[in-house]
Amino acid sequence: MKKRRFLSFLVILSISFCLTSFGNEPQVIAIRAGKIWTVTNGVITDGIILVKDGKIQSVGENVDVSEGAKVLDMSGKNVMPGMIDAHCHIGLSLDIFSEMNETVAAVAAEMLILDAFNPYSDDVNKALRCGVTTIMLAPGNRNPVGGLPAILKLDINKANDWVLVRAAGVEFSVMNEALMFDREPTSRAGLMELIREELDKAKEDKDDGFNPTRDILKRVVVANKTAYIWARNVDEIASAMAIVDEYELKAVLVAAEQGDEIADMIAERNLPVIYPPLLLSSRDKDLKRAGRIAGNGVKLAFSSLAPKTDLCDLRTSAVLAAKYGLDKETALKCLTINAAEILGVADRLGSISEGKDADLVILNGEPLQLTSGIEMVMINGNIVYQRQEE
Amino acid sequence: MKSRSHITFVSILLIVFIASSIGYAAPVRKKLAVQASRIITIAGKDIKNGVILIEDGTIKAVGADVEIPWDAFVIEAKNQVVMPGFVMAHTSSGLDRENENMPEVPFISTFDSIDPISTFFEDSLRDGIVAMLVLPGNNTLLGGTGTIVKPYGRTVEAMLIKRYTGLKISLRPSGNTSRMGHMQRFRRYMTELKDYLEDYQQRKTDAEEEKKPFDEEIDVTKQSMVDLLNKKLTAFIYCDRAADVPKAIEIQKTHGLNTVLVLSPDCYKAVGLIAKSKLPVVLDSQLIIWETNEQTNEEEMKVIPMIFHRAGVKFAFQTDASQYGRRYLWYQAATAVKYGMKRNEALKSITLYPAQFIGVDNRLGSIETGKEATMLFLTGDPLDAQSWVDRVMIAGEIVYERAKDERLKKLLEPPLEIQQPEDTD
Amino acid sequence: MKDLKRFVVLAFLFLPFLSAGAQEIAIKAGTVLPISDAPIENGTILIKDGKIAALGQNIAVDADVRIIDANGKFVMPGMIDAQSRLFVIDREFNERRSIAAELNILDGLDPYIKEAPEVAAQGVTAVYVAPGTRSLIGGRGAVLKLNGSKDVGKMLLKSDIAVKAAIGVSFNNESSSLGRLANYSSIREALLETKIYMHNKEKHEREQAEYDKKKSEYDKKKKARTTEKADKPKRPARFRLNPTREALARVLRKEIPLQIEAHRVTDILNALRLADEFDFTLILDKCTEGYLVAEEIAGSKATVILGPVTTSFADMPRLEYRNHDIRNAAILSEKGVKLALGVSGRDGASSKFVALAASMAEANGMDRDLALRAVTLTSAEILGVADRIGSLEVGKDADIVMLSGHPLDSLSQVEMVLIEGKTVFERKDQQ
Amino acid sequence: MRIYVILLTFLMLVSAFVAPGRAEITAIKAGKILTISGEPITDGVILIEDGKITEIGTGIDIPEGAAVVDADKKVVMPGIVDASAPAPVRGDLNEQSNEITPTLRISDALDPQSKALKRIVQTGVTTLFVSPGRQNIIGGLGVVVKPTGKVPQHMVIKDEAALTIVMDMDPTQGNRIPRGQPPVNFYFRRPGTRMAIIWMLRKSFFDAQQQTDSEQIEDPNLAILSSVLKDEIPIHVNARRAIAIRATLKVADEYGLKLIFQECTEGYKVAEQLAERKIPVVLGPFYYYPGSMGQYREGRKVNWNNAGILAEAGVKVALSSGGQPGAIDILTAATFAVRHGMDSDEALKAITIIPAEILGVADRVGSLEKGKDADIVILSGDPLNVTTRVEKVILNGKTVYQ
Repeated sequence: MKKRRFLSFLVILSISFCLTSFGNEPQVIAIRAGKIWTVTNGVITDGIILVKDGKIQSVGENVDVSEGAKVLDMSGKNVMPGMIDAHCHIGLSLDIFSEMNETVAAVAAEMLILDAFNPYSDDVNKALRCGVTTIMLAPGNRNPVGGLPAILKLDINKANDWVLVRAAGVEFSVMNEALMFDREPTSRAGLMELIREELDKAKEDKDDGFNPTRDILKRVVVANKTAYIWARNVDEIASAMAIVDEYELKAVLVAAEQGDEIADMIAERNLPVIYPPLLLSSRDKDLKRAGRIAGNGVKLAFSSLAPKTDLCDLRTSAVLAAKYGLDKETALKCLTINAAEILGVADRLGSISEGKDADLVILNGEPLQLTSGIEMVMINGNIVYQRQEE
Repeated sequence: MKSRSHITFVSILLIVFIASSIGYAAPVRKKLAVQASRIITIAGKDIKNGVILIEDGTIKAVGADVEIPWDAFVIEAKNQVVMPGFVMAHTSSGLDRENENMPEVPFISTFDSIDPISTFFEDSLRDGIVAMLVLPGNNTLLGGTGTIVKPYGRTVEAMLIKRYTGLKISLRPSGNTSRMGHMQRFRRYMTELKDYLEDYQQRKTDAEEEKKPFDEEIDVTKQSMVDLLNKKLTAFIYCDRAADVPKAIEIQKTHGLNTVLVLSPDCYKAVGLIAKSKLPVVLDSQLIIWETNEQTNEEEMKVIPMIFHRAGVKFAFQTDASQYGRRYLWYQAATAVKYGMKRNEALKSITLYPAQFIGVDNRLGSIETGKEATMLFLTGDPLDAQSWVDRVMIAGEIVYERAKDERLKKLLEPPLEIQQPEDTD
Repeated sequence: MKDLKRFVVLAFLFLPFLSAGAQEIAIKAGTVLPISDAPIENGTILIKDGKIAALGQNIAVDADVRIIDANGKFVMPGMIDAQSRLFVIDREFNERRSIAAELNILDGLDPYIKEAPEVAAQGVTAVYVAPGTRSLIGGRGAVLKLNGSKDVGKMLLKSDIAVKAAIGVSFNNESSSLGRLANYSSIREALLETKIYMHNKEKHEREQAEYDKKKSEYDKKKKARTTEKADKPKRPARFRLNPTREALARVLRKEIPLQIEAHRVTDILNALRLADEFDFTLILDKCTEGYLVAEEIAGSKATVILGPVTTSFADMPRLEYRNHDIRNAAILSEKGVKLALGVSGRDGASSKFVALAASMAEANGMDRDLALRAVTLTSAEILGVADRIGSLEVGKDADIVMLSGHPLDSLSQVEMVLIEGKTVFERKDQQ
Repeated sequence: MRIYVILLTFLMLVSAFVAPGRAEITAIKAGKILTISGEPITDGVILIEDGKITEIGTGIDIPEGAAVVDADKKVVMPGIVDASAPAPVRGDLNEQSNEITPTLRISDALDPQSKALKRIVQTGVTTLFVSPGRQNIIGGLGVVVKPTGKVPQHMVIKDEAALTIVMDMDPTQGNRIPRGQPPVNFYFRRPGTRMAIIWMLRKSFFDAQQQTDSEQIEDPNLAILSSVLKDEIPIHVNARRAIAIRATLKVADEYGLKLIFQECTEGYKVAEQLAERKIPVVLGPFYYYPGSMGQYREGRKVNWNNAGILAEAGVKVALSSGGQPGAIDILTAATFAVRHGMDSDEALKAITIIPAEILGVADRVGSLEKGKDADIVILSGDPLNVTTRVEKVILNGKTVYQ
């Protein structure tokens, strides 16, 4: 009798166990969609995406759906990978620009922007509503050496690993905005001299006591971490390239709007470019620059520099670039896989392919049509935003 | 007795000495003859080895084969060029302050604030300018009336050519008002003026009806504007941007004013409108501006006198005392010729045309019989940088001689040789 | 390196102004979107003397008419940007006098700026420009056509469209609630004074009419010498016209609307209250937080020109856009509010993004036809120029835009733009 | 990762060596050639290949297939060298955080897109010297550039061409509290008087001298100053008044410095001392009267014939546009110098070969000789005549303006 009670106890335990595991172990989700924009291998019409444990298990036309899977029927809709904003400053503070820049000291290498980030600000929800799933949070351009940006996923309130990279390289700025009349570099020549001085100190590796700036810059000079360099005009881009050549940095040009004038030299050094939002300029000449840069073989990614422009206008930049000369495939890549590769998270994000995170955006129209609204956003398999019919 | 005659003798000597030392030129002679290797008459062709006969200040005859009467005093200008004096159609320098800070002050006049001893007039005479219209600056809506003076004379009365000649209107919004506010202020002023004139007329007709004596004068502050409406005064309208040109032309049409447009460099864009309106134009002293060509991103040079010359617009030049080349009228003409303008057209726009614009072409602007004998004796061709103004004759009297120009000597010769080592200046 | 398949060059064809007798033109189009009624498949539009002469499926087109072949393409009326800064010189925005209704934006325009052709090349044929928001009542706006002429007179479609006022707009991002209340009360005061002014004016006109009657009788008697000097009628004192009051009087007489820029909920409600009290036609400008009080707006007779659909159009993010919601247009139009969309961009050239604004509104729930109407016919109706532009109807101006795809399709290119029958832009496609 | 970088640089080196196809020859047939170094040639021919002048003279047969530039009624002169031109740099030219900044290299801040560059080419200038600003006592290292090239590296001909020192009262302005720091007695910048300026100059040269003697130099600033002491880098001193010039001469004698004077408005007062020491002078624009109230209060006495007097006294005189953008183009400056008394040949030399020698680039520019860069200006007539127009400018063999 005791044995039978013990056996039933075991059975109940196993059922509860599989129930709980079943409960917390996210079951397989199958998404049937009209068009799947995989970005890396074309568009699959009427395909199915199988999502298991937050990862994409398989995607294709005739994927066998195991019976226990929860099926989301999105047959008339388009699915694209979650958009990546390569450079923005959301969730910092309501006094829009104060948090971004450390204005007293010119060199603020050890500033961790993540410390200033408020994950519960409503910018995050707004970002999800626009289909942006991953962002690079970065300091501003008012410091020659600005600090450490961070790469975040926006499903903050659900998962715990929303910080993909705590310190993704170091942010430099060679723009005129980094000059102030009552602070160390007051001229462009002084700015370049200061940056060279700091990088030389880091290279010399003389350990004279605790010097956080030198340790951080050593990551860039020695350990080949990415250096994000703000540079907008041609002379600023040229100065940035001079530093990259001199110290052989692995660099990314941020907001390099006039990059199209010397796009061949940028391509030569295969420096990727994070392009500023197109809505900041309104003349035809400036709207065509993104097309020319990408046309010269430079890897381009779009950024919203939010809150300078609205996060939803990350997609507008891609649409405008496509309207003014960038071909459609590259425009879509700039929103997804290009940004992932530049930020170094392409193994997990950027396209709908096996093994990648299940960050998906479901729209009721083509991705590069501004008229298509966003129905649902899924991060790591969890639905983070669903459009209610109000 | 002897001592008194002695005193009187000394005092006579003193007076004679003072008279000659002041530098009064030789007493004005009745008859003069100028012989020059080349005479640029502006009115007609240049004359080689010509003679100009002058009788009490006016030109009697000009020509190559004019025979000189026996009693005429001959002025030699063998290897020199004689041409009419330069005329400046619009300037605001020579005043202590260019304009009032109240927007509507048409009643004030530059006659009261011309400063005869200002270096501006001395320089103008040295550079060959013989007449200029001094008007208030561009910072007030109705700036005030102008005066035509010659740059020679110790008091304003001595310098005077014509006292009450132009009224300055500026379309550049002063202070922080916008263009809308500026134009509205002008329209409001004109409607109030019209109302005032109607009331005045009404009072006049009432008085006539009742045959009462009507001696009310027009309000002094509005007199100059009334003269403007009755075409007794010419309006000099300053256009700050190309968008102001149509407004200036509209003002000229609605109120029927004789108008001269004073343009800023940006107004070259409205050259078509200006050509159609046939209004005389005074160009800004900056003759060349640079525009960025949007497509090719190159810098293009816009030569403003050429743009107006090709459009067939008659214009006069202005000078700017602070800029290097642009302080000389001959340099402005030479810059225009540099970019393709014909020589005599360029010379006309520094002599005859400005004289016509300010209404003194009956006396100045060219060497013709009947005109005032005001001419320059140049060491070479007027547009050649190496030629200097040797002498200036105004109304038959030599008023400037380069040989006697102390300031010029001081500016060109090296300092005195004896130089103490520890110079403590 | 993927070479660009088609390098599109926007070559701008600037045809000289055809002043010769406007020759008849016929456009054979794939789909005609007249906006005022249903789209017509492969319709033809006949243009004569700059006006639309005929429109429909099968229109007889005689030989000597110039045919523009647009089959497979969309043809629609020119778009209108109801919140543009094109041609306006920046200085015009810092006129600081508080009540300056007599100012007219036409004095502050510079027709020589270079951005206009680029805006016309995106299918925007008319823009509404109005004074800035630094003064409470800034002056009167005007609608201009982008026909490329350098003469404001030829560009002007209609002046005195509306008197522009602003309640509670912050100046460089500071604004106090007391300040916003002061705005409301001083505008109300100005309207009250205008009422008194109108009353005095009528009184003066009555006296003047009486005086004229008496004067003519007195003259008749004087001729008949049956009267003496004593009872000569006394002329009433001259009535000094005040241009500010005159402009506001036209508002109170409902000849022209009062356009009030209001962002916050309190300011919108204040504006509606003003409209009820003085019974003038109200246009709500910008109306950023309109979606919170959609019913009240729908209830009132006010029409709305909605501000930047996305905050990226405006320059620095402003205090007023704090609770800006991109679904504002959708919510208001659902409640039946008559709604036009404006770009209100940071400079003149951003007026070219009108189609973009409409497609963004549609993405966030606004009905597609209503969104398209909001940048064409509704905009024209609100601005009071619907008799000339806004839709393709017989008798209206021939401002026509030809596109490769549907206007709200973001990747469709504008092929040709006609204003009053004259080609203002034609796209040179370089293979 | 490292191999990839090495491969990349190797690839770039190879592509630089491959000559871009057979360099085609251009030939200029000119009515009058002012070679400046030699006698003017009438009806001569200049052959240009690969950006250099290969042949110059009369009776040279033009190889077929050469692009012929017809300038037979025109005058041809070498590209003009402007020894103190408006700086094509965006933003502030001075590093105001410190008064002594010898290591500042203005070549880092060159802007190839600057409008001033595109305009100065159209006045005939093909080589210009860009110096740091005039707010610091020791401003930094200037650079000789050519107004062409997409990136600053392509523009630079000679970097670290000269050290800029300012001896006038300019460094005493701009004193302010550094950001975020409490007001202390010594603000951002110390010199308040001319005495302080000269003291700081002497002190920096004194420290540099100590360093050079003791052979080990850590401070990069003093390294620059010691190479200046060893005459490896010339010094450009901005001095306007005679008192400033004399003070500089005293310091120069103490430390045996090789000087070049910039602007030198009252140079005519000290013409003999300058001639004795063989100090060349770069004259800025001449003033009619003290142009501004500031200059008037400074007590500056102006002489229009400054250039003529200095040239007569045997000083090497160069004319320049003086660093004010748009004030005057250099041919007009030369024309007015001749008008006020300078000899016309001297004036032509003063805008071509003399500034080239002063800047140390006379081997490449400054005159039309074999082997020099093909910088050529074609004019419609005699260069020193106001009615003459610059018709075409050729830079490194390529036409940049016509």
